[in-house]
Amino acid sequence: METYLYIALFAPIVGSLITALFAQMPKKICVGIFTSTLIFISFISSMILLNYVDEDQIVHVKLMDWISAGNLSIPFGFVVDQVSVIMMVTVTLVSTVVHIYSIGYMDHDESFNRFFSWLSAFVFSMMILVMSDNFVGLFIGWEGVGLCSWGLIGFWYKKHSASWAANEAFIMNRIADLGMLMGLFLIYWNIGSLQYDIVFAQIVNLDINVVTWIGIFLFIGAMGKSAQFPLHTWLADAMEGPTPVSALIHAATMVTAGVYLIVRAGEIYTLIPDVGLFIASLGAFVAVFAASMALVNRDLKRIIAYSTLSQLGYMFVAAGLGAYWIALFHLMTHAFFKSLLFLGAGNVMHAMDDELDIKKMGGLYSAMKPTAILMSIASVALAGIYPLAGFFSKDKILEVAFNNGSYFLWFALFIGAGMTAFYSFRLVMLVFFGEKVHKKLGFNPHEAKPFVIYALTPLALLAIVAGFFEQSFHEFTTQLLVNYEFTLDHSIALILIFATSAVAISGIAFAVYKYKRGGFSEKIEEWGVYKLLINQYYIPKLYKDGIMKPFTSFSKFLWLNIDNMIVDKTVDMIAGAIYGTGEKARKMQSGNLSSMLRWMVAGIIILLALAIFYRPMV
Amino acid sequence: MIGLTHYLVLSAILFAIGLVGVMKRKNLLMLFFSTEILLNAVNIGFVAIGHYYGDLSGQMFAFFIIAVAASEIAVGLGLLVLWYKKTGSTDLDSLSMMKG
Amino acid sequence: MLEPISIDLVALNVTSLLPMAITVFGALSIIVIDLAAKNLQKSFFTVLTVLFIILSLGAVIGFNGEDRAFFDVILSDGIAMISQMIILVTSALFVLLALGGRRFQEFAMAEFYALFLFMIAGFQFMVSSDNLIMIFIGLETASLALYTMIAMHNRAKAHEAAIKYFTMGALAAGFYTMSAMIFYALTGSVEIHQIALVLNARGFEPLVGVLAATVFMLGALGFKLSMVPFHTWTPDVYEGSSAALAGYMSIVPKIAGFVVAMRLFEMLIDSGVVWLENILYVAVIMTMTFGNIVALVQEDVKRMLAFSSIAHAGFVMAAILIGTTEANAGLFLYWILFMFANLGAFTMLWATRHRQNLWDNRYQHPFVKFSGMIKVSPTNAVIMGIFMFALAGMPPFSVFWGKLYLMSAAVNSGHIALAVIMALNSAMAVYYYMKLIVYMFLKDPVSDDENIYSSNMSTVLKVILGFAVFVTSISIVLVEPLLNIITNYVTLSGF
Amino acid sequence: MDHILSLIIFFPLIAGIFGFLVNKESIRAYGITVAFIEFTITIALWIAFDGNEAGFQFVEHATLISSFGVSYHVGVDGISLFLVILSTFMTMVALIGLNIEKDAKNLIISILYLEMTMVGVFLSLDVILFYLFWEFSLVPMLYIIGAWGSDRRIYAAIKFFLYTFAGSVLMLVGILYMGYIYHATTGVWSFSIPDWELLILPISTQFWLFGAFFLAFAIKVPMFPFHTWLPYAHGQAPTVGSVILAAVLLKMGTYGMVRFLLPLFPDATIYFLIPIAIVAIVMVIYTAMVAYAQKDMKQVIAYSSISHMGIIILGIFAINAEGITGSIFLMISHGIVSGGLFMLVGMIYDRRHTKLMSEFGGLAISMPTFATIYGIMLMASVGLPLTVGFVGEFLSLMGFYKVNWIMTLFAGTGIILGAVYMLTLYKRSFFGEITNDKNRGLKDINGRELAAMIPLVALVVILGIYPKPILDPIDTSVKKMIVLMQKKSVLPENKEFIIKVNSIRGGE
Repeated sequence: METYLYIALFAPIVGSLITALFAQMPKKICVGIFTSTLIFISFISSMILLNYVDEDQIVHVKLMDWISAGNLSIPFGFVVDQVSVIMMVTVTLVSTVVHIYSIGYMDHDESFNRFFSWLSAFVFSMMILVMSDNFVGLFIGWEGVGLCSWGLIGFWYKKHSASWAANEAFIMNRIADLGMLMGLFLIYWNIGSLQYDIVFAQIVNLDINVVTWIGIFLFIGAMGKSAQFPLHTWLADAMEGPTPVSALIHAATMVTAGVYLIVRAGEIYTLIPDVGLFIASLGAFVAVFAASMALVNRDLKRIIAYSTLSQLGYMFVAAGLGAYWIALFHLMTHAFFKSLLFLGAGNVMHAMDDELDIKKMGGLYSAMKPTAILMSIASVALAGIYPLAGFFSKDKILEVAFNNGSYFLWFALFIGAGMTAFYSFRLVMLVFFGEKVHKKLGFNPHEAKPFVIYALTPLALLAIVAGFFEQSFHEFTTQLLVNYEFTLDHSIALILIFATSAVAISGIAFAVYKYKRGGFSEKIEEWGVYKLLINQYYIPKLYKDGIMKPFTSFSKFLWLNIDNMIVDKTVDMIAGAIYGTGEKARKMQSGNLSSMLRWMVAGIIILLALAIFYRPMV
Repeated sequence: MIGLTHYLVLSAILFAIGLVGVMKRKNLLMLFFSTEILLNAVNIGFVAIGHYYGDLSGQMFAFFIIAVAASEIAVGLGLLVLWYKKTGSTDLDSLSMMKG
Repeated sequence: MLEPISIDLVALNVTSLLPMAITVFGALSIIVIDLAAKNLQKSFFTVLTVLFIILSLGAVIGFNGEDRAFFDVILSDGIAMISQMIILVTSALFVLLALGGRRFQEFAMAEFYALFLFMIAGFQFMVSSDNLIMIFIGLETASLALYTMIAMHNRAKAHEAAIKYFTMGALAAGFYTMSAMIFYALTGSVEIHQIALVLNARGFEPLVGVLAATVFMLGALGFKLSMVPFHTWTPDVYEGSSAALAGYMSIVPKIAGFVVAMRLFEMLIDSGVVWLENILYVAVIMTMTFGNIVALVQEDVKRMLAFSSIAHAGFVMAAILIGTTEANAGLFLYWILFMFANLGAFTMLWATRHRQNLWDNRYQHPFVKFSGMIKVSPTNAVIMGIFMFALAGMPPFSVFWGKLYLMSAAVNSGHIALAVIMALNSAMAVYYYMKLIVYMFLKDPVSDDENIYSSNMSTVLKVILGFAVFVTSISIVLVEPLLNIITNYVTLSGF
Repeated sequence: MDHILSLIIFFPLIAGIFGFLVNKESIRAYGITVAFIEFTITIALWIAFDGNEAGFQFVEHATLISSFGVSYHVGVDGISLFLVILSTFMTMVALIGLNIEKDAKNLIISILYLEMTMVGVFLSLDVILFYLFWEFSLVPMLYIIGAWGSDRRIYAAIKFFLYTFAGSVLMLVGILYMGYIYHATTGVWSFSIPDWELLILPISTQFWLFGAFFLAFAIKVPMFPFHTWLPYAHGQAPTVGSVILAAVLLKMGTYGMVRFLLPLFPDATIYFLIPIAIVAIVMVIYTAMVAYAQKDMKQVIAYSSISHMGIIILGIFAINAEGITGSIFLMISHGIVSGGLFMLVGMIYDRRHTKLMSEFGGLAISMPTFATIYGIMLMASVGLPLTVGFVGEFLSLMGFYKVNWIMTLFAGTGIILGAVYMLTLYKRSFFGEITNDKNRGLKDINGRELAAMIPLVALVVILGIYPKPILDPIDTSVKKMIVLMQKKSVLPENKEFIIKVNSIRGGE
């Protein structure tokens, strides 16, 4: 089985490195095919491993030692267990689809080869992240996906906004990574190891305060990668990248790494329910907060990005409340339908010559029927309508919130579910149905190539059926994860399901109803709430004016006024003072013999005076 | 009775006069005179002390000082003549090529 | 009444006079030869002088008689020996500079060489006596010869320098005699060891008298050693004299002065005259610092070296203040190492000596002259650079080891603050030596005529330069043997 | 193998002397060959080195001044081994990348002398010998900056020289005092480090000596607020000067800290630990911000060097094996990375004759390979895992975490700010459209430059993935040193402190 593990892990990087050699050459279609094949091989290996792990076996290998100093010893070790194999399968599956899709999507791009190199490198980093058997290995993947995300968001580096967004994402993640590093240090100095198995075995022996701090630090790390408030702004800006990137990184895989971390470290978080509650609260807040911004946005991709943010909130609620398997389950289903949604959006963008304003589209259904259907499926799944995947996973989360007695959280998520349904169908309606605005603007939409559409079908299929695997998923993952005990009465649970479904359906209905008739009037744009939402609660502006600008000017101040004027000038002044004294002392050498003689006599007289008046003689 | 102290006081006074001369005189020749006064002031002291101790070293020293003073003035006057030939002046302030 | 004295020739111990006798005889014979045979070349006199110096050196090294001789007037103890060696070796090296490529009138005159030998004899007497009369005679003989030699350079500036030096020297001579008189008045003796005995027996009373004598002696020796504020002659005299003589002046008169100071001041400090210790402390610091900071602002290399030699003298004066055997050994070590570096630096200046002042109305060796020398005359630039680094105390070149040893002596005797000040001063000193390096290596040349840097160069000068470079660079292995010899001599004489 | 260390020290010197005979046209090839041979010898040293032996190996001893205890005493242990290899390696790479035609002979011979002094500093076991090389290293560097630099080169060169020289004279007094104490205690003169390490000093003495040594090292590193010579030196120096300055010369300061401050003055080290750490943190954050404000690409990297040196200092003063091993590794990795970055800046300067970021923009379009290599170096500088930059930074910060976690948090902002200024630099210079026509059609990296950069890039990745061969020998020697410190410290609480920061659990 180790062979499969290594194949699953290293196939992507092989593709990436080989492709990198062609990075500067003109487009070679075989590059796309080659990398896609390797990712597919990786997927197959992951499936084999899934099958193997299903027989209750765990693959654990140690490749080699990495860092060792003092008492510290960190190996390159990898583990395939119930959690990581789920992630592996999800990642490689979505990656395969995205790779194939990209062959079509990036067809006309001059940096076609470079794109695939980065994309495969990302998959490799993600695999390291999920497969590592220790926290530092996870951190390698953690930073690696950050790097690839930087390279892919800023893929079109000629665009100022793209490279800016790339830097923003990287830096915001760095802030969180510092928190994570602190968590690692704390674990190390208390346990002496960073291996998962040792840490989880010994964590119970630690002082609860220490565990709390570990939990907080690790969660700070998760906040960055999963774009939780207040480190969320980078995710929306990251939509500057090519759409497949958004689908893979900013929907299905990388952003869920934070959730994965919490799930993985579940043994730590079960010890500290207070921190868990905080995580859940923050998640619920983000779920509503992000959904509210999605309500009014006109940018096709940003809407989906906010939706992702919102769904991540859901996952954190589950993870925070200890329902790790549910979080993981939602993570998986969400990966399917959200990447489908993004890839569909990519088709739309292509059709509309990279126009993103949904108000300029409308009635695209006639031009691109398959895409419209696929996106509708994804939207329904996202809204959580039975029997699609989203229904199972999302409803479970609401149930957990209710079960936990956190009614407020439940209510927030409930509202969020309604909003989700509304904005999803607002998007679908504005893009595919209604008045054909794009005709007026002179667009000439066309459907994507057939193989692109075919590539999307597995995702669509999974978005529909994945929910039915809930039971087996539960059994499978809870072999490793802490199980979550529902104490809820069956009838209440049923009521909850109905309530949630009702609010989702009414949200959809409202959207369909409203946008069939041309949508809301322009007037609401004058509303304060609308302005608040469209400006993303003024948070980006706050960051810009409140942090970036002061930082820049303070840096300039430090350089020009402190470093140049004070620190450096002091040194120069000391030198100057000595030199100046030299110039002054030089006057003593007047060259006049008379004064020279006087100096001598004066010297004698002073010494005589000292001889008379100063006598420290014992 | 004129004792050792008187001689020493005389010596000191002469020495002081010499010093003042060294500081004040602007003519090189006068300056050389002043240095001669200095040395001779010391001579008085040496002779008087030698007599006081009944020791010959003082007298010897005085003789040597006289000899040295003589040769010194020979060199000094030689330099003075050289300088006078070159610049036509025996003023101290004319020695001002080098300073700083 | 004076009794007739019967003199026992053996008791006179005449051999101790041999070194001085040789130099004096040499001087006289040069005059006689010049009378007898005209038109002899300067090379003849130069080599003859060197030969006499070597003979004298041989007499010094071969000497193994009694310390005291000639009615106790001569004291041939260890420091007398070692300082005479330094004096003689330095003299031999510097007199060879007369054999430069260009003609200078003073070197054509036999009198110059006679005076040179007389001067050496004067210094030899000065260091090998603890009789104040003898020291005075030696000092004046040497000084008068030196004044004349400076004036013989026959430039207006040389005359000015000679007059300044002479006048101030006369005043210093007045100080010296005054000091001797007071000591004589206090103790009835003019011999340092006698003075010490009497003063110690009397507990240094009256202290004012002792201090007054010390003050005048400080003035007199301070003048010789260019201690602030008696230093004012130094830069002008160095500037006025030829580079060869200036270099000589920076070494030999000072080592003679140090020996006298060592004999006299250490006697006082050892006996617990705290006053002198404190005054010397201040004087050392002032001299070092003053020399350094004024050297910073000089435009002429020779003048800069003059100020730097003030600073070096101050640095070495610290050894007398410290007064341990280690410090005294360090003094000689420093001075020997310093001599080689200075020999090189001044020889280099001497080799670049031009008829006219091409770069500056006043200076012969302004810094500008050396601009970009590395490109025009790379070997010379590197050699000069080595001397500058050596003088700056940059390891592994010569002066560093002297500095190291002296500072170590300061530290070992508990004078940590002094050591720190010495260290800071050597950091300051680096700047002006660096200035020349910067001009030579980092600036662009003013002219690409290589000859301007070798107008006075000759084979002899090249050999001397080579020798100086060699010694300066490998001094790390010389320190050990030198130190053994020096320590041996210094301990022998009880310092 | 008996005299391999002497060979390493003096081979460049001898080669330099003979270099005068080599023809101007072939001097570059000569320089590279010599540097390569030297590098090969150091590699041989590494192969022959016994990684399990913590003490000094290949020791050579010859008395120079017996009455004063000065001797020629060299040896190598895990701490110095890789710094020596770094020196020879970076010299070689810098020479390969060298393209100055003007007075190339003088330049290359100076570099060879510089190599000798650098290697000498790291190999000396006699403190006087150490001081000798330490001071002498300034001379070739002065010449390199002053003669081949840009407009204000002389000011920069003099500032560099005087500042560092002034800093080290006090160390000389400290050395002499230490020698005196050794003599007073044992009756023998010795300036040998292994001898000195056995000496237990009273606290007050430790304080003064610590101060004297620390100042010299702090200026060399350079620590805030003694750092201002560095931006000038880098700003004016030619590429080869910057490369060696950043890669090796600065490491002398931190090496000195490890070699002298810690084992000789353990109590003083612990006493001054927090103040020094605060300065180091200020230095990390402050210089990172100043770096962000720079307009000149080279200055950004110069200030970033200072910032990274702050982390190194922090690691050293963690006084545990993790921290010290990490900081020594960071010295090596920073040497490789900053050297590489300076070379890259030099390449772009050769093409455009400016280093101002505002002049660039869109370089990734005209020079994609160059941009890629720059990107890799930049990521290593930012400390991305699996590059060489991560290992040292991670270990250093981890080590200091045990001492004080809040301060580590502040120091950790350095890795955020590092990303800020580095990515901003990259974006401003490489991304965007080409706005300045002069940047159009710039030649991408050429063969010579590639030959210089590929070893660096390879090391960045290889050592990032497999740092073990370097970490292990360092760790062995460091552990021995810590045991020594623990044994030597005078105060019992300091003994406990050392044990505490070296053990898991305990404390907070």
